[in-house]
Amino acid sequence: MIETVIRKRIEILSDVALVRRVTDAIDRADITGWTITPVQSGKGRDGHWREERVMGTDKVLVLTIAPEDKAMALAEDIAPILTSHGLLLSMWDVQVIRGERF
Amino acid sequence: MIETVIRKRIEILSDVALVRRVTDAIDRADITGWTITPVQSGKGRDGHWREERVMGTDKVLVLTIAPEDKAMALAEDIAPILTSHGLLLSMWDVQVIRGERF
Amino acid sequence: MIETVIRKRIEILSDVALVRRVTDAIDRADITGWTITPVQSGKGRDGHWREERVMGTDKVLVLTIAPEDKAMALAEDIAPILTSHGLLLSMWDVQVIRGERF
Amino acid sequence: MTPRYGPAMDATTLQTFTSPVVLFFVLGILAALARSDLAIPEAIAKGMSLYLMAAIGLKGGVAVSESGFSVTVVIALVAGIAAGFILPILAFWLIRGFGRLDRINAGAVAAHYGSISVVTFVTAVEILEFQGKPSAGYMVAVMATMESPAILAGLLLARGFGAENGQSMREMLHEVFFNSSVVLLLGAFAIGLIGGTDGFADVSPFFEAGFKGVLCIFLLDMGLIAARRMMDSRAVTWRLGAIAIFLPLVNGAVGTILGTVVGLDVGSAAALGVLCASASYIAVPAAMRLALPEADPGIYLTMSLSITFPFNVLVNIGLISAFASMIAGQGGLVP
Amino acid sequence: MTPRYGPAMDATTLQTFTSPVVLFFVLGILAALARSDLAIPEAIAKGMSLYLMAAIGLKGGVAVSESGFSVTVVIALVAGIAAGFILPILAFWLIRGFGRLDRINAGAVAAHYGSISVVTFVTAVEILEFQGKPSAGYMVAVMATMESPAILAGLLLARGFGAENGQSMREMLHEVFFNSSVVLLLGAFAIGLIGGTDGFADVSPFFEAGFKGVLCIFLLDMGLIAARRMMDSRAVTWRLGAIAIFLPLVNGAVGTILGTVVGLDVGSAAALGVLCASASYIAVPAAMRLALPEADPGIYLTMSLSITFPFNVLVNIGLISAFASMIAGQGGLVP
Amino acid sequence: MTPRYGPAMDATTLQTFTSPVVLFFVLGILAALARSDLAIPEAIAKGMSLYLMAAIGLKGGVAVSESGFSVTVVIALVAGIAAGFILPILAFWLIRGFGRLDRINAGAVAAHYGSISVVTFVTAVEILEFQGKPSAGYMVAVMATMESPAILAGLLLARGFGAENGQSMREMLHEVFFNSSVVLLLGAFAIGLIGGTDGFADVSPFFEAGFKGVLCIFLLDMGLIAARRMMDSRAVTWRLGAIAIFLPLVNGAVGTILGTVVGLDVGSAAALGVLCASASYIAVPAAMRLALPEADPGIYLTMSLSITFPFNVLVNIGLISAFASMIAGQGGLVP
Ligand SMILES: Nc1ncnc2c1ncn2[C@@H]1O[C@H](COP(=O)(O)O)[C@@H](O)[C@H]1O
Ligand SMILES: Nc1ncnc2c1ncn2[C@@H]1O[C@H](COP(=O)(O)O)[C@@H](O)[C@H]1O
Ligand SMILES: Nc1ncnc2c1ncn2[C@@H]1O[C@H](COP(=O)(O)O)[C@@H](O)[C@H]1O
Ligand code: NA
Ligand code: NA
Ligand code: NA
Repeated sequence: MIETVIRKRIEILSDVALVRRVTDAIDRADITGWTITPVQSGKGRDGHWREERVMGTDKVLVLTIAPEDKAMALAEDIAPILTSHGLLLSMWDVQVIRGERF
Repeated sequence: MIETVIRKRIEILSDVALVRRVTDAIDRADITGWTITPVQSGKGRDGHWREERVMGTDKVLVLTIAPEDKAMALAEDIAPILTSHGLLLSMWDVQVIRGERF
Repeated sequence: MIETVIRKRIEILSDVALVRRVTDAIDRADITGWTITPVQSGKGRDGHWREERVMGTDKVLVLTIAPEDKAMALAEDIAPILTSHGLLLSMWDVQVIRGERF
Repeated sequence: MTPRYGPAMDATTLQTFTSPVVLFFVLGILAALARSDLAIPEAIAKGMSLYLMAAIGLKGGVAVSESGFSVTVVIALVAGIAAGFILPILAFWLIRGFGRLDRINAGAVAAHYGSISVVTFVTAVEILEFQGKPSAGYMVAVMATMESPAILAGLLLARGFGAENGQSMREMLHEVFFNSSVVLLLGAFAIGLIGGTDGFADVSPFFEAGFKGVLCIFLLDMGLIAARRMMDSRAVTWRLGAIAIFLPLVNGAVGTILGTVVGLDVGSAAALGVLCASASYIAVPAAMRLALPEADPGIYLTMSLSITFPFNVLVNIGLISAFASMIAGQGGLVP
Repeated sequence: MTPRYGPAMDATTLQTFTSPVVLFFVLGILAALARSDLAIPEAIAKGMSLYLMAAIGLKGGVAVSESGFSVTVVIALVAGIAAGFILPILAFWLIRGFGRLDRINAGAVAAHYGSISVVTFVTAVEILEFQGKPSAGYMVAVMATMESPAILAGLLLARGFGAENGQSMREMLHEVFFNSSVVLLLGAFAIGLIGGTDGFADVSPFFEAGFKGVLCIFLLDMGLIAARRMMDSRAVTWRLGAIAIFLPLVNGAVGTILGTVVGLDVGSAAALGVLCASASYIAVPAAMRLALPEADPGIYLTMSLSITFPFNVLVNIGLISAFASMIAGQGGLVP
Repeated sequence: MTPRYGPAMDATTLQTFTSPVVLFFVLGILAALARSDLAIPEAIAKGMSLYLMAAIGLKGGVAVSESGFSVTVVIALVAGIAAGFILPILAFWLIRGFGRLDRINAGAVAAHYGSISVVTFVTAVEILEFQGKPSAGYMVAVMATMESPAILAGLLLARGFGAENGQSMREMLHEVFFNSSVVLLLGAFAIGLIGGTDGFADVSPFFEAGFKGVLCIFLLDMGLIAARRMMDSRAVTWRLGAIAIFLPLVNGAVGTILGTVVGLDVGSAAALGVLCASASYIAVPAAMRLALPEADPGIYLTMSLSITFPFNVLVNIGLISAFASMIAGQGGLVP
């Protein structure tokens, strides 16, 4: 049977304008890569849909897979701006094949 | 080291036309927010790709993070229409920072 | 309280051109379906953003939910081409309602 | 058959098949059958459909701003709405009986056939104009009002009265009257009416000159989508396939006769025929996912989009046009 | 009130409300208020905004390639930049005092009102041209240079000098000078300047003929977005709402007077007034997310997009145009 | 150098650089170099590329519907296909030897250089027409048939015969002959041929009037993408960079001579030269991901898109055009 190893998968919801800050943090944590997926709309504490996509207020999900220590370093690094920048971070354990890649 | 707490992450695949029903249920469960991401295509029991995106049959993923009890309330609430409305629900535990936000 | 069962959720990042190979493997593993979501950009070992979306080098996420044995069969089947085809696979346990559907 | 009928049909068929609009539709079908990966991005397709609706609405409004409203307009509107309520009943009866579908699915299909397809209408308007039988500008308003009644009719057929609770009934009615195509069609119609020919002059290079070209690319996409769905479809039996050909033939004839009887000119009567013959595949599917989520989209979309729509574009518009000329020309029905 | 003033206002208001461009904006607002699901795909909206900027930039460049640069052009540029730096200060003071916002949010709002809205400008250019008071081609360059100064001013007001560290200051300055609309506007302006009327002839069917039609659909989308945001908004108090009406009135008058005083023709002075009156809702929000992420987009977007923008399009452009004619015609200010 | 050659080159270069089409490409490059965030939405870019292919296909078909097929057309097709098979061999040899790439990557790069770039061709057609040397309508068909042979040739070079198993060979052949650009180009060509000038009249405002404007925006996007990829690239050595300049020079000359020798007119010979000089960056990359997934897109995309494409648009089309005039004018090669 194929061998898998455990890594952390981190997903960060971020304004498009702030993505660079997030990916810079990922690079600083020395993680091998990241993938960005689009977001359509949402509701938060402001209590309203976001649809003004031309307005520079659209969001994306930044997803990255990393070993636990690097993931924690990233979380630590990014925690101070989570609230001020309105980011949302969640992470969980996943199995990956080719663990040496991450 | 930074402190994280455990929350449930729920993802519901839904027809665009039915999203309101899903987000209303999330609001009823008193969850703080949700995020909607696009879906491109898929295959299910009908056995065919969906590409008729102009046709009002396109789907999205509704994703929400909540404490376990609210997540279960949401699942309970939405379970009856899962089959009739062709929704797909999965959920799992995630670590979040700023747990008081959810 | 509503009953949930455990399934594996597998996500595979794949070039659009190679999606057929991935979904064929899912079909071979006798899994009931899959869902494809778009990807905007990313960074990997090549160290560069991908934005040439007209160029046939864009990527998508293929996501499928299956019982553990089928999930493992799929991983086994697809492992040999992971590196050569530049795919990225991660999987984890999720709770689903209506377990008989998967 | 009068001698006038034969040649009319030939010309019709020929003209249809050398028009770029129809040829692009055929190209889409062929490309899908050859399993080519040709595809129009979703956002572009949606953009084109909004453009087509805005343009046809404006054009209709400008035309009515010149001709003015008349009794005929009111009659045409009433005829269209009546057809939207009555045609689904015939369809429902056929689909349950001959088609062997259950009540929910039959109601959903009936709603599709009672409602209309904007693109079929637009294609017909182009072809009719080309054949020298232009339809009146107010037919756009008729089209817009015909979108919704069949949704209500189909729903009642599927669920019976009172089955819906109040909340979802309100939701439905809102969807029926404020769905995006009704709003855009009638809104653009009103803008055309207010602005008139002068107001329109400014924007006509965009909305008029580009119209046929956009229609070409849109039909290319429709051909691709219709044929791909056909190839993947499993839910549609031969009985349902036959109904998807038979209904547009009958509804087209009914609509044309209705139009002629109430006194519309040839082109407008034919346009009403096409509206009756066409089946919705954009607005109604969305409404049905909301109101009848248990109904199978594999059935109603395949029938309306993959069978009826190509049949209308490639064959039936020509037939209806010839039939309208025939019954108008003969003077048989309207002495 | 001179007799010249009254009729000018009436005509203005009338013309505005029968122009398809404005009618589509109203349609969008009404559709959103009726909670219709009408929506323009995001990619199409972005594509249209790029198109409008490229087209207006080209047009301005071609115009200047004919008229040539002059002292007036330089004066207009300087006036625009000065306004971009000074107007945010007035706004900041008002928003902190009367509006009761904290420093960060007040700075963010002030940046929006000091900067400009391309679509408001474009709509004004159309209306002014229609009224026989065309603005000069170089006003496009003025607009492009007015995008950025207010961002810096707002930032300084919010944070004070030296509060930013070096890295993020560099990031900001880069965003300010190379953000996509500045680059596209000035780039297309330069291309128009180099290519001139001859070079433009080739591409004018695309950039000129389609312009007003695209503007219609874009304003439809803006109407939808502005009204939806308004309905969902909670963060905007009546005080802020009043400021969102008061600022464009004052800034518009200031800009028009400024333009008249420095010797611009009527149309260009009115255009400068509109630029001052307009508030950014595309470029500046993106910059503020970057530079002042703690500021609440719910405040600055709702004010600029949902209140000021419709007020400008529907009312204020007409007022400014009339005011420009009045002070130019009277010869009161510029003897 | 004949006297005729010198001025031709000057004029060419000048004309190229004041054409809005090329200026927008340069703007894209500059914006990317300045790290501006200017970007065209993906769906819009795809839509524009479909539009350009449909328009160029239609135009070619209409032209041939007038001129009719002739022996020259067949000869041009054969010449194009032959070039598509033979040029990759030269390229492969160069890339393995001088470029030091392994077999798989060399085969992939060779396939790109043997195939063609639609946008380079379209830009060349515009420039040639502007210079009074229009290319024949059938060159569109030549272009479409040249897309695929090089994919097969590159694959054989990379893998040798028989290395592919049956299934994936079938998959490949299908991709080669039914990939979306081949289908759309040839399909639109056929529609133009069937519809002829009359059928085209209806849709020409859309497909003809808008053409150059769309090309401008598309080249803006290409400039952005090409320059961004260049800046991020790490995989391309100076040896590969040199090949990406050298190959289009040689292939362009070979193609122009080939065209002249087989008797094409000046414009068409130059167009054949441009086709040989151009390297695919849309269809072939997709095919290579499928057939040679181990090959590194970082190499072949950067070479074809970021070096060869700008070189062709900015310099080589001008050179080829002048060269074609020279060898045709001198009568040296074709007495
Ligand atoms: N509980 C949640 N689950 C998922 N997404 C959320 C949740 N709360 C907020 N969001 C997302 O985060 C964005 C900003 O939320 P907020 O910071 O609360 O305004 C929203 O627009 C949503 O897309
Ligand atoms: N096992 C699965 N894993 C992931 N997505 C699925 C699965 N089964 C179905 N889907 C998605 O759910 C949609 C509807 O499926 P169905 O209700 O089976 O027709 C499909 O189009 C897929 O997008
Ligand atoms: N650690 C990672 N986490 C998430 N996505 C990644 C990671 N590494 C690579 N990727 C994605 O995989 C793609 C290919 O990576 P590579 O094969 O390393 O060039 C990148 O463009 C990213 O989208
Ligand atoms: Na009908
Ligand atoms: Na302003
Ligand atoms: Na080539």
